Amino acid sequence: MTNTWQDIKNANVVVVMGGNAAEAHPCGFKWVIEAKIENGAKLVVVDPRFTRTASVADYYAPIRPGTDIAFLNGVIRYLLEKDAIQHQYVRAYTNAGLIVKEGYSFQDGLFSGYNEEKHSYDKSSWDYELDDKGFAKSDDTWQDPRCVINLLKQHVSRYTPEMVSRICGTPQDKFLHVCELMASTSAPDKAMTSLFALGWTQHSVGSQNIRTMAMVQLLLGNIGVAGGGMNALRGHSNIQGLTDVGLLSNLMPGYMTLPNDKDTDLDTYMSTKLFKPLRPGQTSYWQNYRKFFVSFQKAMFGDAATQENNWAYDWLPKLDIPLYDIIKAFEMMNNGQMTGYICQGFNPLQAFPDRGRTRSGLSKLKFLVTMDPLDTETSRFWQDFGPQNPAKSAEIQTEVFQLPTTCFAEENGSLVNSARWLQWHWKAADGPGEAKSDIWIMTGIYKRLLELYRKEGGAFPDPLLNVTWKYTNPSDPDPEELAKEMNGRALTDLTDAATGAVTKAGTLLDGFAQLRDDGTTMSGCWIFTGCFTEKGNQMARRDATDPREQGIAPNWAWAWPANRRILYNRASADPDGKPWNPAKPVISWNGTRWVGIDTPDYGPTVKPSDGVGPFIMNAEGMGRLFARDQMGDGPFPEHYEPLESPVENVLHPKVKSNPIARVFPDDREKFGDAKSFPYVATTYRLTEHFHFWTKHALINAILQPEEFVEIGEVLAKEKGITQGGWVKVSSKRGEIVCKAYVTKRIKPLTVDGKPTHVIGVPLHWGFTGQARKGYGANTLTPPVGDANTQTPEFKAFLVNVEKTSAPVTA
Amino acid sequence: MALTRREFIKFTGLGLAASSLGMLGFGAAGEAQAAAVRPFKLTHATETRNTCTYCSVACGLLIYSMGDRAKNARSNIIHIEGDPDHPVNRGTLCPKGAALLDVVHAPTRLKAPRYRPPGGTDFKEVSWDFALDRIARLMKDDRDKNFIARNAAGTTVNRWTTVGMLAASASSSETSYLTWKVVRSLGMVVFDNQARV
Amino acid sequence: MKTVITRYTTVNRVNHWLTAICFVLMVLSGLSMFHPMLFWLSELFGGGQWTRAVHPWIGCVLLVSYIGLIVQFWRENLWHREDTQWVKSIREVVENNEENAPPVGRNNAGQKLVFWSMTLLIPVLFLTGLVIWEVYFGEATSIPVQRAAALIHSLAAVAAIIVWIVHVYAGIWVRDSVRAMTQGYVTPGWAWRHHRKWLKELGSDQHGKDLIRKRP
Amino acid sequence: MSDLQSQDYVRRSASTMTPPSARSHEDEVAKLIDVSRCIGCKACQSACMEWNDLRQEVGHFEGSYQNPNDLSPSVWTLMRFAEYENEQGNLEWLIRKDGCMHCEDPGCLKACPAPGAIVQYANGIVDFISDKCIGCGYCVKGCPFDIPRISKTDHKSYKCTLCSDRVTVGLEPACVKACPTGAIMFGTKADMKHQAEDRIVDLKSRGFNNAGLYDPQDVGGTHVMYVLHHADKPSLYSGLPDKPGISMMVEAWKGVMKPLALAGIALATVVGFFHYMIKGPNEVTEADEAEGARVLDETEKTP
Repeated sequence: MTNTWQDIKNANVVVVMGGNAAEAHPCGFKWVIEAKIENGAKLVVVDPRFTRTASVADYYAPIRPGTDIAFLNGVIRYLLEKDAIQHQYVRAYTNAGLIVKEGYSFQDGLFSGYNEEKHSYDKSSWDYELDDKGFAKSDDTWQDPRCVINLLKQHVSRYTPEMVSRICGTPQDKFLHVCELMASTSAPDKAMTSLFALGWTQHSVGSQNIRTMAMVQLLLGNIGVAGGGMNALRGHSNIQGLTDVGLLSNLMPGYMTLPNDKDTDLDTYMSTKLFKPLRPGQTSYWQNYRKFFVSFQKAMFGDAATQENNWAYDWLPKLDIPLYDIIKAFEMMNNGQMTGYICQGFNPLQAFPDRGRTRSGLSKLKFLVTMDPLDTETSRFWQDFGPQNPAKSAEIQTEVFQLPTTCFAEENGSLVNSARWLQWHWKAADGPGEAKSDIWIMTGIYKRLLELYRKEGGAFPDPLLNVTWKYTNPSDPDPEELAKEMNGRALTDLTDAATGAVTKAGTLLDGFAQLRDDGTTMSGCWIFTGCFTEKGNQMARRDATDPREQGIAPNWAWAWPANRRILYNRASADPDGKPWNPAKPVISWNGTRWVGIDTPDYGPTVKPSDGVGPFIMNAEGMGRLFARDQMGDGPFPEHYEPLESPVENVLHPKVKSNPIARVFPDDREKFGDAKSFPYVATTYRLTEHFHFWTKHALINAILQPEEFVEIGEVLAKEKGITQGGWVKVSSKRGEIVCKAYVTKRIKPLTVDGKPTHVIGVPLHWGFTGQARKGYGANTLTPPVGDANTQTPEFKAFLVNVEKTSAPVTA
Repeated sequence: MALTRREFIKFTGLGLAASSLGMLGFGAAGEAQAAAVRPFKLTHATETRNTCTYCSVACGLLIYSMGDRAKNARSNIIHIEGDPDHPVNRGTLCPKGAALLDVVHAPTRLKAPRYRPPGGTDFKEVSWDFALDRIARLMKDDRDKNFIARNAAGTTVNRWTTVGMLAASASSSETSYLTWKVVRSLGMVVFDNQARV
Repeated sequence: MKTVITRYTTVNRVNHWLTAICFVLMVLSGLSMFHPMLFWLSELFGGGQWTRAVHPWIGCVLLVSYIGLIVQFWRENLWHREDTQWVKSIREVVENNEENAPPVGRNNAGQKLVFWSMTLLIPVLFLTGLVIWEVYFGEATSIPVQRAAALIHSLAAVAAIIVWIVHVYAGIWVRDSVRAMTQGYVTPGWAWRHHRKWLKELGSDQHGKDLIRKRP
Repeated sequence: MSDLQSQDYVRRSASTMTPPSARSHEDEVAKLIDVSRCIGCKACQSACMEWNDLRQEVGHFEGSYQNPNDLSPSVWTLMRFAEYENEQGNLEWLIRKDGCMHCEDPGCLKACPAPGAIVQYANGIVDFISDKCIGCGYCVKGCPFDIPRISKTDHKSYKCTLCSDRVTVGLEPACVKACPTGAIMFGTKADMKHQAEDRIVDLKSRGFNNAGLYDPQDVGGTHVMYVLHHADKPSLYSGLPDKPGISMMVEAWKGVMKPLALAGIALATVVGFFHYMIKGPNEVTEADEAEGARVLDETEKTP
């Protein structure tokens, strides 16, 4: 989220598309209701199903799963055509006027630089025309046909309302009404917020879905302002934290990236990170990358990281491919390329696409370790549970360790919420039986390996032997000590160059501005610097005061970066520093410095006249309508059909789906066609359940006891399916047998002239816990991911549905 | 930091409800009612501040447990409700959050390490030492066998691809940081979390 | 030795008193649940829950028992023309001038009315009682039906109680009637006064004659 | 013990006396359910089960999000879902939190035969006092909203208590506290009515011309009220009664029947008594015996 949960109340229009906020985030959704009641906001829901969010919406429009880009490109076309954009904002704060290189082109569904063989792009043409100083050329009059705004106009010109309706199945009048509502927020003092979640990410074009809306928001001037922003409603309590701390294949803490094979040494690696400003006078904050990196290496390896050994650069693993993500991992398992797997609080058998593939992958491991408070399906993948988990135990040679962990109520620590708040929580009781914390278990594994390597030697033990472990209790480190390590300390007495203030060695740092690249500071996660200072644990702060009652409680817990609650908040004020919306200012220029209710996302004393752009992390300081090379599948978003789709791509029949979507050879044959699997399916969660956890909680099992699918009345009638009757839903990858919910809430959509039926598949059931046994939606879903992040395409695939009788085992 | 700011919170409905409650006259006059109704079960419970373990709204919680944390008694969580001071949830909870008690006390909570040997048909309980020793052994053997110190071009890559890790999405940042240290110091790259699913 | 006439056989009497006991228990338990003033009666049954629990079961026994009475007595309670005549001269009966009323067979019209009233009311009470028997039939019928059943049940109960009071009073008022139902016999004079026709008919068949016996 | 300080009761089932009512200055409470901002998430159901320690057996999917599929002794509140296509052909998903309405004139209390098993506190809460409940099910018949449910195990009647235990110590009911969108509010009845007025104005501005408050007067108003977008058609909301009132049957049964019946019974007894007193017993005379003996003799002689 760029903004806070409470800030949603400042919106004039709330768009829920690519998510189902009321069901997945009810307590955050209260702020939408608050916006409606207190701010007269209109709630717009665009979703294949009439969801519980839609039940309180002012306007609902249906859409075929997987066609959001077509819809939103249509919105962009509408905004540009009706000139319903926030001109001053777009001119000053976006790259609309920058000139794109000759050589960039888009034709027949492909951007310039496509390599058919490798399914990838050479992205060198996706960039600005640079002048001799290395700055991007610009045309402030927007006359140049190659300036971004004109290329964008040209790019979206194909997305007429007719075309949108043809692709998305959304009736034209509904589409246009949504456009109108969105356009109403182009006024400088009006804001629209976009609330989305996995409904956008879980597509082969997931990142571009989000990017398209971000472009809409930039055009409307809604980024950085109160009640605006792009608000990804994250799913798990600390998934933001895990991403922040870099628990992903290619990440390091604080969004630094792990080196790859091409980064042969530290300097090569650094040369790809230290972004030079692309416009005069810009901040380009990543120029400080080296400070963050060296400080991190000092936290990780302590005294063993020295100038001489390039801060132990070689001790970090390097990647040979972009990502070892989950789909790749199971591909490797199935190919016999993996030996062991450790699942910490994670249930891949239920969570990953193509369940059969997941089960066979786990069966090929030598060992599997699960660490969880609950008896997960994954830890019992080898056990026969009938049709819901057919397994031949005797043939599965995997050793399985099921390790009991404590849960949230039984440990101290911090979690990062969707709005980037680090909130501390306290232990209320001990865990049951012999359950132990993840910290204790990971430490146990670490210490044993350390012992083994000390005793026996072995493959390159240096990083392991040198990783810092200076905790009061080395067998069970205190979370507070770990938090302090992430925050960072001065390693020697530091003198501030500007003020001359001295920070004593050993002192906890107040902010990442204090970090240095000479090994005199350490910080385990630079964006968290300031969370645990000499003043104490900032994450434990409990002052809910909300100056201006505008949804910012700056003294409640602590938000990264630098306790900033609204990202890009410089953009909430016009180029002169006056708030676009005087009724809801975030920060403003008082003549000498930036003041307001939030920490400025900007140099606090940088004058408006200096012309420094508000998007300080970008090299040009501007919001990008043209993404340059940041996206794998194009600098502008383009509609590609899901990998499994019932129709051709009417825009460019030769390029139906995302050309660079990664599909493994084994998986290619697992895609079904519309002839055998004529219906579009989409998966989702229900408000009564949280993934596969709450089926272990009796109350939630009572509230939603049994697996079902949602089918529209028209299709049900066609297929003779009765309310609450049994159906078999099948895809190329498997089938599930469950109850049918025949509903008015899913209506057939007319797509390219043909009726298209959508089937909803909630995902919560499995074969352990209190609820009734179920197959799991992932039995049906395809193993293909988003071209940029490899997030699996759970939200649009093909199935067939048939009436059936009750399973014998039920 | 335990400053109660309830009185500053204005929230449609809830704010109003809060202001009205004081006027209801249950304070001293409600003895009959107090005697007739079910005794209030939290009177002697210990209150602990926590954060909901499910989604990223991160609602503030009040966990009530029996026992005063004295050394000779084990606390037992008896009730969980929303923290009214929390600026986002203001005391509210969703159907998952309101039922957290049942996940804390789920009959399927694991209580001891269990092990299933190759080809086994059931788990058997084992000691922590057995489990962790065995896991460390298996990891080391594989790492020594499959660790890639240098790639074909001779670059030090310090990479181990045959054992992977999925990290928890509900564990604390402190846990994740420690996990990162262990995982990367071993050179593991097949490393992911639940951000995508 | 005295000559007496057997009016009720042992079977008759046992059946009657079983019915009577059930009926009294039903009245007591029923009234306790009917009017708060009488809730104290539930203490006779061990409290409200017990009262609520046993009332319908006693009712079942009552029904079965009363069916026994119907089987035994339906024929002699058939309505005849002279019964109508008798009803018309009820005033004379009430005034203790029974001799001015038409002679009566084995049962007078009043007794027949009691019999047929109960024959109507007890099944009505039983059926409506089933409908409102929460434990077993709480979900068998709709709530409006149950409401009607409850109303009819209580109306029928009140009617039955009033009929019962008349019946009991008649037994007290008409001397020696109670003995007929306890010891089973009446004197010839009692029969002459109250059921003259019946007395006269006794000799008409062997069965009648068998009823006449000597008693010390 | 509850009766020692019964001045907080305004009504008490099966009690012929008026409860002490000197305390007349207590504010009445009300729960206001704004259906128009309810998202049907069931947090209220969940919180109710958790707070009141209620767990029903895990059921089955029955063709709706409505689970469990009905109120029960351990389901005191329930979201009811109705898919409704309005005149414009647009879908509305009308979701209503069902449960005890805490009527000002409670049909259950009127019907209850067990003294003190159902009470109404001065603040308007209608509460079932389990140890006095006899399990007869009359409250089920008395209720205009089909709320109470009798347990098959302990034969007691159960329903929402409006969390009287929480309200007593100054807390809002569990469902109110949990409700994520503030669709359930709690306060004095007067405040709640004001709150409802504001909501109705907002709803009318959004095109719901028939928005209104559901506070049915035939039961004297309720302490649980709804803001409905279609207040003209309450039955759209999964059969919320359009015009709820205590059934005439129940009124007759528990009203006029009671005195009339007792009077009738008493009258019959009294008439009998006075008849006996005035007219005396109907006795057999000597003459009757003689006549009787004569008839018998004749009979014996007949062959």
